[in-house]
Amino acid sequence: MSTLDYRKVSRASRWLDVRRRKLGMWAYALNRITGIGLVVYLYLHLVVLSLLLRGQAAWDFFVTVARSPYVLALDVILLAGILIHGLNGLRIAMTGFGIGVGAQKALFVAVMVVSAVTLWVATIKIFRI
Amino acid sequence: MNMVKVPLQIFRYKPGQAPRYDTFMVEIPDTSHVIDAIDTVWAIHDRSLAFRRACHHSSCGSCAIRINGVEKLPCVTRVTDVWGGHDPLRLEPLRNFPVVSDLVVDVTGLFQRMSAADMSMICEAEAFLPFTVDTFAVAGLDPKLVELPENFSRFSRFEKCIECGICVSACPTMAADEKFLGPAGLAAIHQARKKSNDPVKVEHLLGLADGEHGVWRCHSAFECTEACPQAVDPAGKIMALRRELIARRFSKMMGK
Amino acid sequence: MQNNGRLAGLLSVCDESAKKEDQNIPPHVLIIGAGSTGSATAHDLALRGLRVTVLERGEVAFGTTGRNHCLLHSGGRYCVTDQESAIECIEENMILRRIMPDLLELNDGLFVAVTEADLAFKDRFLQGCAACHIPAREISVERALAIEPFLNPKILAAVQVPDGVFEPFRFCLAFLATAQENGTIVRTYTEVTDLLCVGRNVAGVRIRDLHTGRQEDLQADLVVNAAGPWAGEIAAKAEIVVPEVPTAGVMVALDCRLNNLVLNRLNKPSDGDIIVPQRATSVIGTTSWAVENPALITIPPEHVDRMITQGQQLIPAVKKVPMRAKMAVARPLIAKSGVDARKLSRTFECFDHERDGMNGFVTITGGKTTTARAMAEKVSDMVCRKLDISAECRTRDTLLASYRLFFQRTHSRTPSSVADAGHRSYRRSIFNEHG
Amino acid sequence: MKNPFAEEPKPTSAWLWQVITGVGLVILLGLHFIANHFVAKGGLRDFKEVVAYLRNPVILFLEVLFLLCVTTHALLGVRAILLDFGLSEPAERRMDQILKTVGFLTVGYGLAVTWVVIR
Repeated sequence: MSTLDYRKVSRASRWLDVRRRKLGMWAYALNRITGIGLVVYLYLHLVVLSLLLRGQAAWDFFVTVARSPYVLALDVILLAGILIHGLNGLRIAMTGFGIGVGAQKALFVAVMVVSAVTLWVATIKIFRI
Repeated sequence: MNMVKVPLQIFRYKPGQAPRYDTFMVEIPDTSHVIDAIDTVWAIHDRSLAFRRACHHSSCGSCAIRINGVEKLPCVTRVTDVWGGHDPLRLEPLRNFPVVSDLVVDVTGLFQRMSAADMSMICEAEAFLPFTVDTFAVAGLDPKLVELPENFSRFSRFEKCIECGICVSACPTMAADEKFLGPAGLAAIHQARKKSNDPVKVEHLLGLADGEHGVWRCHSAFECTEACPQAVDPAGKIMALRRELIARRFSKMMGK
Repeated sequence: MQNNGRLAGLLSVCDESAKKEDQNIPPHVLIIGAGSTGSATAHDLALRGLRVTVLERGEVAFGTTGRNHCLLHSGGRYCVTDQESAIECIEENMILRRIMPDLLELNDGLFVAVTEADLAFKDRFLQGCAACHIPAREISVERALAIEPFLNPKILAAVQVPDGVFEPFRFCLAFLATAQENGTIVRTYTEVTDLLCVGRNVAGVRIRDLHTGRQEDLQADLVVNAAGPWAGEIAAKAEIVVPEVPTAGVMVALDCRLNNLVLNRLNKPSDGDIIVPQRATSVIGTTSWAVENPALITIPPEHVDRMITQGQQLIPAVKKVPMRAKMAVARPLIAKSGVDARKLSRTFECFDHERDGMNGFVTITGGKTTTARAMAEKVSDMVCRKLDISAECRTRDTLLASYRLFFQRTHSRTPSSVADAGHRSYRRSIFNEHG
Repeated sequence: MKNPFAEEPKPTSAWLWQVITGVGLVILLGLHFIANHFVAKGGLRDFKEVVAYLRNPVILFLEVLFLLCVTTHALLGVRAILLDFGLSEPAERRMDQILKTVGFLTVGYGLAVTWVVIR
């Protein structure tokens, strides 16, 4: 009997489909998106560090560029990603050890609130420097 | 009894043909459940509509489908609770199963997973009512401890899990990984492990869950627990298994 | 009935059956209906070594069986009014405990007296139980209230009997999975559109596969009509009348479980006098009225209300609990002229249509899911007699296979190739409008 | 038909390592952030400061640990995403090899840069 196996339609992207799904699914999708972003950043960061190999002038030039408000704005986005991924990661680790499983949604809300507050404080600090 | 006219948009697939959606207008009492609407389509409009049903009261688990994209048991879902009153009510088969025909999916994979856990359908019941404390709270009733009758050593119960496949359909990891044991399968392993006193069997059950496609594959989206119509809490069971497996690994490392 | 115009096809069908006899292949029996009767019959005949094919237009337990009350009868319910049924029930109850131990919730049942009239019925009830060999014993009211905290505290007496609870879908799956193990082919979503008759002999059936829409003729040495309330519709295709009264009953499932044991009113069966616990629900039943079309029963709201009011007599908390589901289905009762639907016997009957002048065709109807195995035994005895086969019934002691094997065996029957047919196009397709 | 789910699979520790490195990262990244971007004047160290900073053995140890954690965590994460493409067994094995190689190269590169700087 031939069957329709429409898993193959959107196999690898199913995790992104949060339509009509609950908070836990949003947390999962958000964690992946930030995760992918951070991997990309990690390698960019490593490439940038190669400037250290080119000596003082190259690195110090980069430092000036990095202090421009545009780059600082990108830093805020980066920080947002790190906060969400990091704190949500702690939530996943906790639940994985059987801690707070019943409160996973509340934990996610807490993660987002803490992230938002920290980001706000950090943003002010970043732009004051 | 007020009658309402409800448009149903039903996923149709027959082997060898392209899938499509058919729209039917059914007239049903406003107190109907979604399964009654599907029954009406079958009885009046189209006998070739393939769907499952049996108990009509959330006990057999056969009728599970997606209603407007969300996994539900149509037998206990009132039409008025899911239908906005204008747009057609969209009925589709469960995801993450091969579709055999229309709303009927091949649940072989699910049943194999349940068999692997060797979970029996009958369990020992706690000697108190109720089955779910929450519903009792809603009704304002007290759960009471029950004295077992003289000739009883225990009460028996059917398991909470009705093997409907809703958690499998809701699970984002299940969508990607065909080999994943899945929420139902892992919850079954947990349940069988809880029932068993035999250390060899417990070891085997934990071993089943301890693989790349076992408990570690879960991405903690908690969709299974959200969707489960029987409060089985598969995600909670997966987390409990993780905890036990980690504890076991550490105690082995400590040389026990 | 098809007599003309299809002779060529039928002749080849007959040739085939003649050939089979030559090669000493066991006869082929077609069973119409995969409810409890059809499933148990398939199991029985397969054990006796026959080739069996089960045809069902929906899923297993799609009709009456699926929506039954899930009560594994002790027989107590009928021990005064219908002792024939009661004896069948207690015998089968004990057999099912042996052959499907994993599929029964065995917490017993209580018959409780709520009114003085109920109390006056108690002695007749106990005598009836004794006469039918139903192990019944009276327990004190305090004891009953201790086991069942939500039971009406005003009850006057309670009798404990070996009632139980099963789950109809898996009940059938277990029988069918075992039959499949013994070579039976189960074809669900396969509608019988016609009986193929050669002279005064049913030689096969014409079917439509509802998955593919394809029509097909199947040869049979004998056709068993186990279509429940639709048995009359099937028999009519051979111009045979089955005296059936499809009689509907309403059941109401509550949003939580209020009882441990099955609770019955200690009286003659009447509306809303039983509450069967199942999984997370308690199911109140039932009413009884004759219906025209068993495929589409509209639930009369007053019947639902009656369930709720009557249910409160047993468990007052019923009114506090929200309703989870309500369902109605037609029982295939056997008609007796001038008898009211509630009073019709719940026993079963086996019709050999040879007496209607049509050979190779039998109907099994009536009965209850609890007695499905006994019905299967009786019809299988008749089938074997008619096919001149001597084989004993072995279903009394054969442990059933796991119901979980059913879908695996059904879907792997034909080699499956996973098709992606038009998986992209379905999103764009134009919706076909109907009715 | 054999039940493909009835056999015990090979145990895996990937998830556990993901959690261990993840928790490590939260701590180390916190330190990294504070030390490099909040304590440092102007949010970034200039070349001389970087060299001086990395020559502190405690800092060096923490930064190397950070490099190991972040690489492991990132690549295990990438692996989890890749697994969702429903890879075949050989493809899975090849993926593991590739990711391991990438991991070693990344760590090697990071160590090399550090070595050149503090030399």
